[in-house]
Formats: sequence, structure tokens, C-alpha cells
Amino acid sequence: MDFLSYLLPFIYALSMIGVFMTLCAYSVLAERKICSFIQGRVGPNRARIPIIGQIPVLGNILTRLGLFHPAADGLKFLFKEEITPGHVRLTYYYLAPIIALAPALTTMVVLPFGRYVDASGAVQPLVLANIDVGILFILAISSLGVYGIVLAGWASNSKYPFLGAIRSTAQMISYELAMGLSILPVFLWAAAPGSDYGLSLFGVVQSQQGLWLILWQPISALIFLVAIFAETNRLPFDMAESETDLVGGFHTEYGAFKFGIFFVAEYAHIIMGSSLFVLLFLGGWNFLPGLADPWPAGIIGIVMSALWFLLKVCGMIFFFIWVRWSLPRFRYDQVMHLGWKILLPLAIANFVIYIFVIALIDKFIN
Amino acid sequence: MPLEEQRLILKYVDEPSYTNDIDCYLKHGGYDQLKKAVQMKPEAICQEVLDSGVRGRGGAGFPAGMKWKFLDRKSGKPIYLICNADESEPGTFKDRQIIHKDPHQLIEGMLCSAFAIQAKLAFIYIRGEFFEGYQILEKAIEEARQKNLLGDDILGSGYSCDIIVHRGAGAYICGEETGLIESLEGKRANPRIKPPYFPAALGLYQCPTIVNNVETLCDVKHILEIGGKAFSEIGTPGNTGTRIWCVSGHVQKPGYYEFPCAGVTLGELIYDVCGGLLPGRKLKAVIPGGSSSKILRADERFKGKLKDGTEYDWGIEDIPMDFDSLSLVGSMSGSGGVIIMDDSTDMVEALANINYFYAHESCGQCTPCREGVPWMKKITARMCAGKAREEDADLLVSIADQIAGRTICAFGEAASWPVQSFIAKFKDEFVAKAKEQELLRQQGVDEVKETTLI
Amino acid sequence: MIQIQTEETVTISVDGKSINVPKGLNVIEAMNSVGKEKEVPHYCYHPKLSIAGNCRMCLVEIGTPMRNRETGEAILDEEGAPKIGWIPKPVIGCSTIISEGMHVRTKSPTVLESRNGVTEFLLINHPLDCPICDQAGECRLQEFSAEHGRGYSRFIEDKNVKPKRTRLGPRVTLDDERCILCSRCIRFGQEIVKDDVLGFVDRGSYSTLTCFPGKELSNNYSLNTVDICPVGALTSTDFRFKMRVWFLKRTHSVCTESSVGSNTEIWSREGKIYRITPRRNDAVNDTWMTDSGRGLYKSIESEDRLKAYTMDGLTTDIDSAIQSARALIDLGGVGVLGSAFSSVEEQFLLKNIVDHTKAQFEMVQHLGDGDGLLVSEDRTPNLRGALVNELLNTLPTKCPNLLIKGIEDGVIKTLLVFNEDLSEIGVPLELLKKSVNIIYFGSLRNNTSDQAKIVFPTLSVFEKEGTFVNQNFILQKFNKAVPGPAGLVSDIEVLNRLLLGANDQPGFTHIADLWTKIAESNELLKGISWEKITSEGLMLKQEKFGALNFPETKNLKYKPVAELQAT
Amino acid sequence: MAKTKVMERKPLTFSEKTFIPQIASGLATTFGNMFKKTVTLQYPEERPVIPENYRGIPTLVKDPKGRVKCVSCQLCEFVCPPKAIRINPSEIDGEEDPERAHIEKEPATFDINMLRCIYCGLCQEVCPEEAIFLQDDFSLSGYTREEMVYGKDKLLELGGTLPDRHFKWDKKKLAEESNSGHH
Repeated sequence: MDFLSYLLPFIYALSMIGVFMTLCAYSVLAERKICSFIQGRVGPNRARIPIIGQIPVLGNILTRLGLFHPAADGLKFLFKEEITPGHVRLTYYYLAPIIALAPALTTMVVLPFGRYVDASGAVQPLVLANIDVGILFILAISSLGVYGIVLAGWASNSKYPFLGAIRSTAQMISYELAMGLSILPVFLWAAAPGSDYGLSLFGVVQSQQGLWLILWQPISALIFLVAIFAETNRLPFDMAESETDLVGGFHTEYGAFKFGIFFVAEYAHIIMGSSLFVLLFLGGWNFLPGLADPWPAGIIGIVMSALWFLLKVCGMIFFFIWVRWSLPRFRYDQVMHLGWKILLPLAIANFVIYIFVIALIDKFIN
Repeated sequence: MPLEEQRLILKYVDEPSYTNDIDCYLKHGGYDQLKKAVQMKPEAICQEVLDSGVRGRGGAGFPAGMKWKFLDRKSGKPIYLICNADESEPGTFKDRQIIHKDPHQLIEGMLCSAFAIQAKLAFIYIRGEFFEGYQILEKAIEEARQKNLLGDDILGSGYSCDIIVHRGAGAYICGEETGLIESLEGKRANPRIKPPYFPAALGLYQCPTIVNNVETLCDVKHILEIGGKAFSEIGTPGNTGTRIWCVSGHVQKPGYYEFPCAGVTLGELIYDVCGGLLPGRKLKAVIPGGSSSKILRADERFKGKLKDGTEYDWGIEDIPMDFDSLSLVGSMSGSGGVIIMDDSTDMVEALANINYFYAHESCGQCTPCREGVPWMKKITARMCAGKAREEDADLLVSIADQIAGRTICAFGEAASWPVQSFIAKFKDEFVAKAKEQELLRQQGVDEVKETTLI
Repeated sequence: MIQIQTEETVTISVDGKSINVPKGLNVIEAMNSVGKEKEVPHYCYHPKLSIAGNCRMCLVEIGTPMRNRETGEAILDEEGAPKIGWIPKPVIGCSTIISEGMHVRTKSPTVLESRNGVTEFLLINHPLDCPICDQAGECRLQEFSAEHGRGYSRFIEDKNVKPKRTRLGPRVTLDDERCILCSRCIRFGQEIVKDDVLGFVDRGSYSTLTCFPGKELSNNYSLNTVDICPVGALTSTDFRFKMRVWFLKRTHSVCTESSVGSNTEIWSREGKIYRITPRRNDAVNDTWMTDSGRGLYKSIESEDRLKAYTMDGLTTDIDSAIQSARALIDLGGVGVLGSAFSSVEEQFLLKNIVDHTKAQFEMVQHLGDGDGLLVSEDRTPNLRGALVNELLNTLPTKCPNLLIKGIEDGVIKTLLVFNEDLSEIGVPLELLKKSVNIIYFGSLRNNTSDQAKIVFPTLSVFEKEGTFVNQNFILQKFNKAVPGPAGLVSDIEVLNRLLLGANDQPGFTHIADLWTKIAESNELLKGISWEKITSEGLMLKQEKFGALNFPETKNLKYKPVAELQAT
Repeated sequence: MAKTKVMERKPLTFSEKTFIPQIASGLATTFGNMFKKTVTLQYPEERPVIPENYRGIPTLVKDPKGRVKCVSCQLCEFVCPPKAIRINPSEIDGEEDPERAHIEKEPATFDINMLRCIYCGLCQEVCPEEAIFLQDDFSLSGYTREEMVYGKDKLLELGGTLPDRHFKWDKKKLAEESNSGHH
């Protein structure tokens, strides 16, 4: 029993990483497919693996859907020739991709992705570590992701990566502020004084059993969404990569598997961001506004809540991709302008207003 | 009223008893003029010839006396006289008659002329095909030589002159004087460029040379006989002496007829002298001076002013047969070969025939004639063979225009005038033929006609 | 043939503009002197041949001021200008000599129409062979039909058929269909070479150029007919179908066959010479050259070509070759066998070496039969260069007797040989084998190079630049047409480096620098610089050499020194 | 320096300044596009219809009787802007090939460096014998540079046979044999 209790977290963590990484891989496929649909193309539809691909009808359909492509991509990154430029700082050069990926994976420890009813009848989150300071942990760890980029840019010892890194740093700092400020009202709202939840993400989800927070706090949601885009270096904020002016930005000098890790890290960040947004503003695993928990009891309910949550995350991932293929990239000064002159004041104003709103609600309604 | 011929040159030839040996000739007063001439001063003979106004009978009609005057006598080089007996213009057959029937007349005329220009050597360039004429001339020269009418110290006058008969190898172009000279020198008969090779200055072997037609040289004898002034009174001023007309074609009595210049009109020549056209036929066209002269259409009218100011309005029958009148109506008297065509003639085929001749005879030296004339031939041959096009008539004229006046010798004109005039006067026939053939082609009757002429 | 006797000029009016031209020219030449835009197109006319006037391409309109027949006064028109009597028909420019006051129209409608017509006539039976015709690109018919042609054909009949690929001689192939019967080749044979073998047979459009029965066009000038052929009828059997002329680079050069020094043009592409043609120079070769001179370039591709510096038969690099050669020279006892095939520059440097080493110098003469035209008795291109350079002051003999004696006596220990095969000029090889070190300079392998201790392969005349002095003491420049074999440096550089060790003369980077030195030190060449030597050449003073009995007797432009002095 | 003209611009409204409506409409557009039919072809299986005058790779064609048309006039070599064509002309050996002896000239070698070729079509335009055509082949590949220099045989194989109405040389031979030109 003891042995099992030690083993179980490992199994949970590994399976979660499995799901997470699969999700990353298929996000890439989704990215490619969606962008080709938007552009009137078919998208990847060629890769075919031996046995499954040869099943008469199904094999063809799977091939056409491109479902084997992530595997092919992964293999490609794995087996490509490793090229290390001669002018790089080797240690940091190799460290950078790891640093980029690790925070994204680490944050998932505190990410609740479903609910179950425990023996006592209380609703508990499905999470590896249900800690009170969940959001702070996420913010803290995910901010470390920028070190990966900065290190990559600096270690590459080359001007485009360096520029990319610098931009990325500035951008991270700029939007981190607005992001942090934008979610303060959320927690003010969710964690009323004296509640159990504190800064726990589970509490935020639970507080949305009625209306979702996106309806209560649209400005926060908007600021958070924009900031998440910026944090994940997604278009229209991919200043660090910006292939039109910086070739490939921070990963210009990277190839093969190292590049693959950067690639995965980006999608891991997207998934993290999406999950966070779903948790904070879209009601987490709650079914619909006003109809929070129609799930049946027992294992089926648990699975359905997790799937529902996953569905919402996928929707958010789609949104990320959709935005990328619709909007043009900002100019760097516009990014700074938006971050410092608009989002930050807006977030502060939003925060201040909600302090009063919540105080008033507390005073008069409760 | 039947017209009387006035015969000078052909005076005796048709007499049954007249033969071509020297005794017969001497009996008829032959070589009297030579005897007279060698007693005269050469300059005086030249003056007589100049006074007579006799014009070259070969084709161009250039005054013979003037030609003699241009002779370069001061060069110190020997002077040559050449008799152009290369009679090859289609429709002309007068020289052949003179040579066959009265060779001594020619020899006498030549000797008089040779004396006048002080030539020590004279040539008769006779057409290669005239083999009989060649033999007759050789015999006649031998006879004359035996009588000391030819050779060293003629008739004791101290003047020596010999005549050499040279047979051509059979080319029309040898009738052109510089071509003839080249041929006589033993080269290809390529006409020379003028300037600088005027025969009167740079002729045979680059020496001063006079080239005259058979009839012209015979006329010299008659000028001496009757005197230059009397000669000039025959005919009209500017068109003096008699002229032999060789009539051929669709008439009852084709043949040679000698008349004073302007002494007969074309109508009289056809209807009175030659007995008119064949029964039931109508006159269609006349070529008045050998095949190279321009054709005249039977229903044409010619209006204009003569040199003396009188106005004229001639039908084709009214044209006086002389140098100036024929050039006034846009043609020329040429070598005197009058070709009559009646309404049975297909003008396209007639032109094809003429073109065939000129294409065959072009010497090939200069470009327009060498290339252009066979082209015209090919076009007319094609028209006859059933593949005429409407634009061919205009094309032919355009080609002819590109040839005329741009060649070394007059052959270019000779070959292009028939084309120009045939199409100017009978374009309707060319176009009609093309349309008819076009119709046949459209009906799928790709009729390729066999033509006899080519 | 047009020749200007006097310096006089006449004023003529061309298309309404009056100009001065030298007296005695014909219209074509006069228009050429005006400029390209007044050029009168022509085919049969050639400046060095008699006038045939048969192509009819050069038709122009000519007029002269009219004069009153009695008084001889000029007739004036209403405006007081002299009235011009235009000749009604266009006349050919080639046989029309210009006279004072003559009016010429070269662009009037009649003239243009005439040219158009003649061009059309020339083209109707001309085969559409341009894609396979070697003349394409330098074909007068092509050029003028582009300028004057109609642009389309009205000719729908069959073209004439004539023999193609007729062998006229060992070097000339005839395509009769292309022939426009201009008769230039015939006149060339009659007037220049006096070898009358070509002629036309048949008449009219059947006219065909051919050789007279039993004869062939085999004289040593036969390829000139190819040059003067305005179309592609006469083609060089050697050059036929080898390369289109528009790819070829032209380089001015001088023929080395004999002391005539015919001016030539070398046609090469990417380092390969395809043919050599004459270049017009009225003082040297008119527009002709020999067939034998055209084939000289083939020796540079010969198997015997020396391509590497060798020492005792082993390949070495140029530095050590020069070092060893200098070591030998510095030992003293040097003999030099110079060459009349070397350029003036090489001889100049050689002279310096001879002076410095106090070497015994000798040259040999190469004599042959002259042909009275462009092959002279002296079969070397630059004997007079050696005289000008003061390497020699008498004419050389056939055999280097002095050198032989020097070797026999043991005075000469090192012998520098330039371009000569010692065994052929009467030096017994056995003599050389035992007692003397030979340093050989030459481009082809021979007995001497096999015997030599050090071999410096030299560049051929096609691979370097320099000057020759021809039989009439004309200094003529030749230019580099193709690069030499890889690794070889120019002969003047080798000689200069040999010399440099001897005294501290500064080197030079370009032949022009060398010329400044030559001009400084040579009385006859004073004031001359490399740039000043024009493509026509410079006539040198030759009074000094009046006493010498040169082997040349008679050829196209040869004048003995005495006669040259007189002019 | 050129004079600059400042254009008057309509000031943005508040909603425009936020960019949100614009972004939304952009998103709507791209979303709409997702459900439209694709415009691409599945290349190796589906091939585009090549227009008639398409300029693919230059090839040498034969006439309908299977004979080489090129006479190595080298005009294409001359006109080729990137100098991709290299021809080595030669004379047709009349004894070996009496059928074509009257053409006199053919290429001994004919190389097109496809890596240099820019598909401009000037060679086709300039060819007097209509022997070189830019045909519909556009995909070519090779492992080495040398492989991409296509020789005469390969070009002829790619070119195949094109219809020809002229038969210029046949006509010429016919005329030569019948001597028809003069009559």
C-alpha cells in the first residue's frame, strides 16, 4: 500500500505528461491543418504508418486527416542530423531548450483538469498537487520559460537570435505585469474572505458554477487573453521568432531535436495558457453557465468532467491557431505600446474598479 | 489602192534571176559605190551619212552618223567595224534575207563604212544558227577578195581592209553590242557596263569600235549612191530612208516589205500589203517592233501633239510606221518585226511565250534580269498551267518595274516592256483567267492544263 | 580598282549636304568616307578588284549641274541655285567616279526602291540556309536584306536548284545555290593571283560558278575567295560547320609566315583559335593573306608543344629554372643564338643580356622562295627587328659558324638558343652533347630541346603581345588572342627575370612599361610608346640599312630601302 | 528630394482604435474560409492542366518522321540569357546517312544545363528550324550537377515528336532530285 502510494504519483505524472505531450503533438497537426483550411489548402495528408495506415478504408481516412504526421514530425526531429554551430556557448546552448520546456511541463503539476467526489461527498479536483497558491505557482514557473529563450538567444552568439532574445525578455516583463494585475480581480471575486480556496485554481472553478467569470469580468478576460498570447510568443506577438525580420529569432541557430524541443515548448505553453484561461474564465469543467455539474456519479462522471475540460482547452487551442492565421504581426514598438500604455493602465483600472465593485457587492448583497 | 513598195536594199532580191554571186551583183552595178568611196575623203563619207540622218536599224534607232562621230579617232589604237548580224529578236527576219540573197550588198556597205571610219579590220558577227548565211558570206568574201574588192590595197587605193565572219554560239544577248564584243573577244557574252565601256572609245580589245546592224550598213551603200541629202528626203525628217518591215502572225501574207519611213500606216501594212487577217478574225493586238517592244491594243486611240505642233488622233490602223510615231504611241519600231495577233490569241499564253524566251536568253550577269525575268516566266507558266492567282498580274508589273532601267544592258527593258504593256492593256484577261481557275479549284476540278508552249 | 593619286578633294552634295571627299573615288568609297549612315550597299564591288557592276545593289541617283551647251555657263533655277541635271535612271555607284559639284541621292525613294528590288531578286532563289550557313553573321546579303529587304516573300514558285557541296580545291567548298554571281572570286583569281581557274558556266538563272575542267582552286591564296565572297557560297573546308562567327572574338595580329607580316585577325572562342583571316592594310597586304599563313595556329595545339619548364629533362618550376639558368650564365662563356621569330621586345631584352654577359651573339637566316605576292624570300617575321635592336649590324648567315667555332674552342660553355633547332641549321649535335650547356627557349619540342639542360617553353605569337618589324620597316603590333598553356609566363617576363639578377633594373608589369625603356635606349624607336603603335603600324626610319642586301626581291608591297627612302 | 504630400486621413473612431471589431471581422473571414473548397491540387496524383504555351523545360523535338530537326545553328546558344546551352556543331556524314546528307549540319553534342536555364523561351522563339520547344515538363531533379546537364539524347527523348507542316528539308531534297526549280 505504501509502495503503491509512492508509485501512484509517478504513474499519474507520467500519464499526464503522456497526454500533455500528445496534445502538444496534435496541436502542431491542428495548427497545420487549420492554417491550410484557412488558406484553402488540404494540409498534411501524406504520412502513413505501416499497419494502421493499410487498413482498407480507415487507413486512408486517417492518412488524409494527417493523423500520422505528428509521429513523422517527431521522428524527423529525432533523426535529423545534429548540427552545432562552432560559435555557440555550448553549455547554455544545450541548456536553453530544456529550460524552455521544463517550466511548461512543471506548471501542469498544479493544473486541475476535472473533479471527483471523494468518499466524504466533497468535490475534489483532479490534480497532481492541489496547492493553495496554484496561480502564483503557475505565474512564477511559467515566467521562467523566458530564460530558455534568452539563453538560446545569447548562447547562439549570433545577432538574430540575440535580438529575438532581447525582444522576448522585454515583452515578457511588459505583459507579465498586465497579466498578473488582470487576474487579481478574479481571485478577489472567487475567493471571498474566509473561503477555503485562497489562490487555488480549484476554487476559481468552483466559484463559476453559476455564471462564468468571463461574463462577470470581461475586461480581465480580455487582458489576460492578450497577455497569454504575448507570454506564449504567439502571433501577433511572436516578436522573438519573427521570421520575416529575424530569420527565426532565438532558434535561428537551432536544428533537429533541439529545435523540436523549442517547438514542443511553444505548444506546451499554448496548452498551459489555454487551460488556464479555461479554468479562470470559462468555467473549467463546469458544463455550462447555470448548469454546472450534470455529470453522473462515479467514474463516468469523473471522465466526462475531464473530457469536457479538455474540450474547452481544445477550443482555446483552436482559438490560438485561428488568431495566428488571421492577424498580422505587430511591430515591436506597437507591442510595447500596447503592453505598457494600454494593457497595464487598463489592468490597474480594472483592478481598482473591481475592488470597489466587490466591496459593494459584499456590503449590500451578502 | 494597192501600195507600192519602195525598195532600196531589197531592190533585186526577189527577182528570179538574181543570185548571190558576185557576177550577178556586179551586173547590177555592184561595188560602184565602193569604187566611188575609196576616192572620197573618209570625213566626207561620214558627213554624207550624218546628213542622211539614217538611224540604226537594229532596234534602238540611234542615228548612225552620230555614232560614227563619237568614235575616238585620236587614241592611236586600231579601229574596228563590226556588223551585227546576230538577228535573234523574235519576229525579225530581214538580215537573214539580205545575207542569203544579197551578201555583196552588205560587204560593199561594210567596206564603205570601214573606209569612212578608217577601220582596217571588220567583223561580221553572224548568228550561230545562220549556218547557210555564214557559208554564203564566206563565199562572197572570197569572191570579193579575188576581185581585189577586199583585202590589201583595195582597188589600188592604198586602203586595206579585211572582213572576218564570226559565228556566234547562239545567244540573244550577243545582239547587244558590248555583249557581242565580249563574245567576239572569246569570252562569255556578258554586256559591259557603260560607262566606261562605250564601244566608240573602248570596244573590241579595248579599241574604238563601231557596231552597226546589217540593214544600216547596207543603207550606207545607198546613201553613197543617191547622196546623203537625197536619202534624207525619203521618209519624213528624222525618220529617213526606207525600212524593212517583217510582218508575221495572223495575216494572210506574212513577209518582209520595204517602205519609206512613215510611208505606210500600220493599217495599210496589215490590210493592204499583207492581205488582211485570216477570214472571220478580228485584230486584237500588234507588237510593232520585235517581241521586246510594247504591244498595242486594237481598240486603242492615241492622242497628242506631234513635234511640229499638229495634233493627232490615231486609231491603231492610222499609226505611221516610223521611229518617232511608234515611240509616240508608247511602243517602238525596234528591229522592224511586226507581229499581228487576232482574237484567237490568249494573251496570257502569248506573254508566257515571250517570257519563256527572255528567261532563256538572259545572260545571267546582273541580278535584276537574271532573277527577275525567270521569275516572271515562272509566274506566267504557272498561270498557263492552271494555277493563276488574281494578284499575279500586279506582281508581274511590279517585278517588271524592278527590272527595267536597273540592268547593265537594255535586255532588262526588253524583257520587262512586254510584261508591262501586256498587263497594262490586257489586265482584264489576266484577272479573268485567274478567276476562272480559282472557280475551277473551288469546284475541286484541279485542272492542270497541258500547255504546248513551254 | 580605285586608286587615289592625288591629295586633291572635290566637293559633292550628298542628299542635299555638301561634303569634301578625295578626288578619284567612286560613289561607294566616297559615301564610306562620309559615314555609316550613307553607306551604299554593294556585293560585287571590292576595293581591291576591278569593277564588274553586276550586282546592281549600289544604285544611286546622280546629278550634275546643268550647263548651257553653247556658253558653258551653269544654268540656274528660279532661286539662283545651279540647276541639277539628274540622270533619269539610277546608276551604279561602283563605276561612277565622283566629280566636282556632283549631286548624289542615297536615300531617295527611287534608290530605296531599287535596293529593295535587287534585294528581293537576290533572295528569291537564295536558299534558306542561314541556319546551316557558315557565312551567317558576316553575310552581306543577310545584313542588307535586314536593312533593305521587304521582310516577306512574294515568291511562291520553286527555287532554282544548283549543285551544293562542290569541292573547288583542297581548301574551298562551293555551295552554288547560295552564290549571287558577283564574280569577286573570279576577278580575284584573274587579277590578284593570276591563277584563272574559276568561271561561270551556263546562262541566266542557270549560271553556275565552277572550276574550269581539269583545274582546281589550289593556289596558296584560295581562301581569300572565301573572305571576299559576300555570301556563304565559297566556304573554307577547314572552318566549315565548326563555329558560328558571332561567338568568335577577334584579335588583331600579324602573320609570321614571312617578312611581309600580313595583318591578320584571329578568331577565337574560349581559348581556342578557329580561324585566321586577313585584315586590311593597304601598305602591307591589302586585304589578302596566304592559305599557309592561316594554318599556322594549328602548331599551338601540336603534340610537340612544350608545356612545362624542365631541367635535365625533369619538370621544374619557373623560379628554380631561372635560378639555374642565371647560375650558368654567371659562370661566363655565354653564347647566344638569337631568333628572328622573337618579337622586338624580346630581342631588346636579349640585347641587354648579351651586352651584360658580353656573350657571343649570332642569328641565322631562314630563306625560301618568294611567290611574288605575300610570301617573301625571308621566312622570318622579325629580322629587321634584330637590326633595329642593334643585335645585328649585318645580315645573318645560314649557319652559326662563330658559335660553332666558339664551342669547338671551348670558349662557349653555355649556349642560349631561341626558337632554332640546332641540328637543322648545321650544328652537329655530338659537338653539343659533350661540351656545352644549352638553355633552350622555344615553343615546340625538337632535337635541341631534347639536348637542352634547361628548357623555357615560350608562348606562340597567338598567346602573347608584342611587335614585329616587317620587310618595309613597318613596326606592327600583335595582340594576345588566346591564353597560353597553364603555368607559362610570357617570354618577356622570363627574359626580364633572367636579366634582373644581372643588374638592378626595375622590373615592369606591362609591356607598355617595357616600351618606355625601349624608346629611351633605341635611337630608331625614340618617341614610340606601346599605345602609339596603331593597328596600321608605324613606319620606321631605315637609312642605316641601305647598304644591306636583303633577300627580298619582289612581292605585293615590297620596296627596297633605297626606294623607301625616296618616298 | 521629392516633395512629400501628406494625405488627410479620417481619424479613427473609438471602436476602431480598440481594433477589436476589426480583429473580429478578420477572424470571421478566416473562419469562413475554413469551410470553402480547397483550391490546391494533390500534386503527384492530380496534375494541373498545362496551358498550351506553357514554358516548361526546353527539349529537342523530332519531326513526324522521327528525324532530328536541329541543325546546330547555335542561335539558341547565342540568345540564351543565362548561357545554359552548349552546342558542338558537326557535319552530317553523307555516306553514313545519305537520307539527311542534304541537311549538312547537325549537333554533335547539344547540352542544356537545366540548373542555369531560366525558362525564358528565347531559344524556342529564335529557333529557325522549330527544333527546340519548351514543353509542359516542369519538374526535374537529379542528384549531381552533372546529371542536370541534359545531353542531346535526353533532350530528344524528352522532346519526342511534334507535328510539323513544313518539311522544309524534304521539299529541298525533292527539288534537288527532280531539278524542278528550273522548269
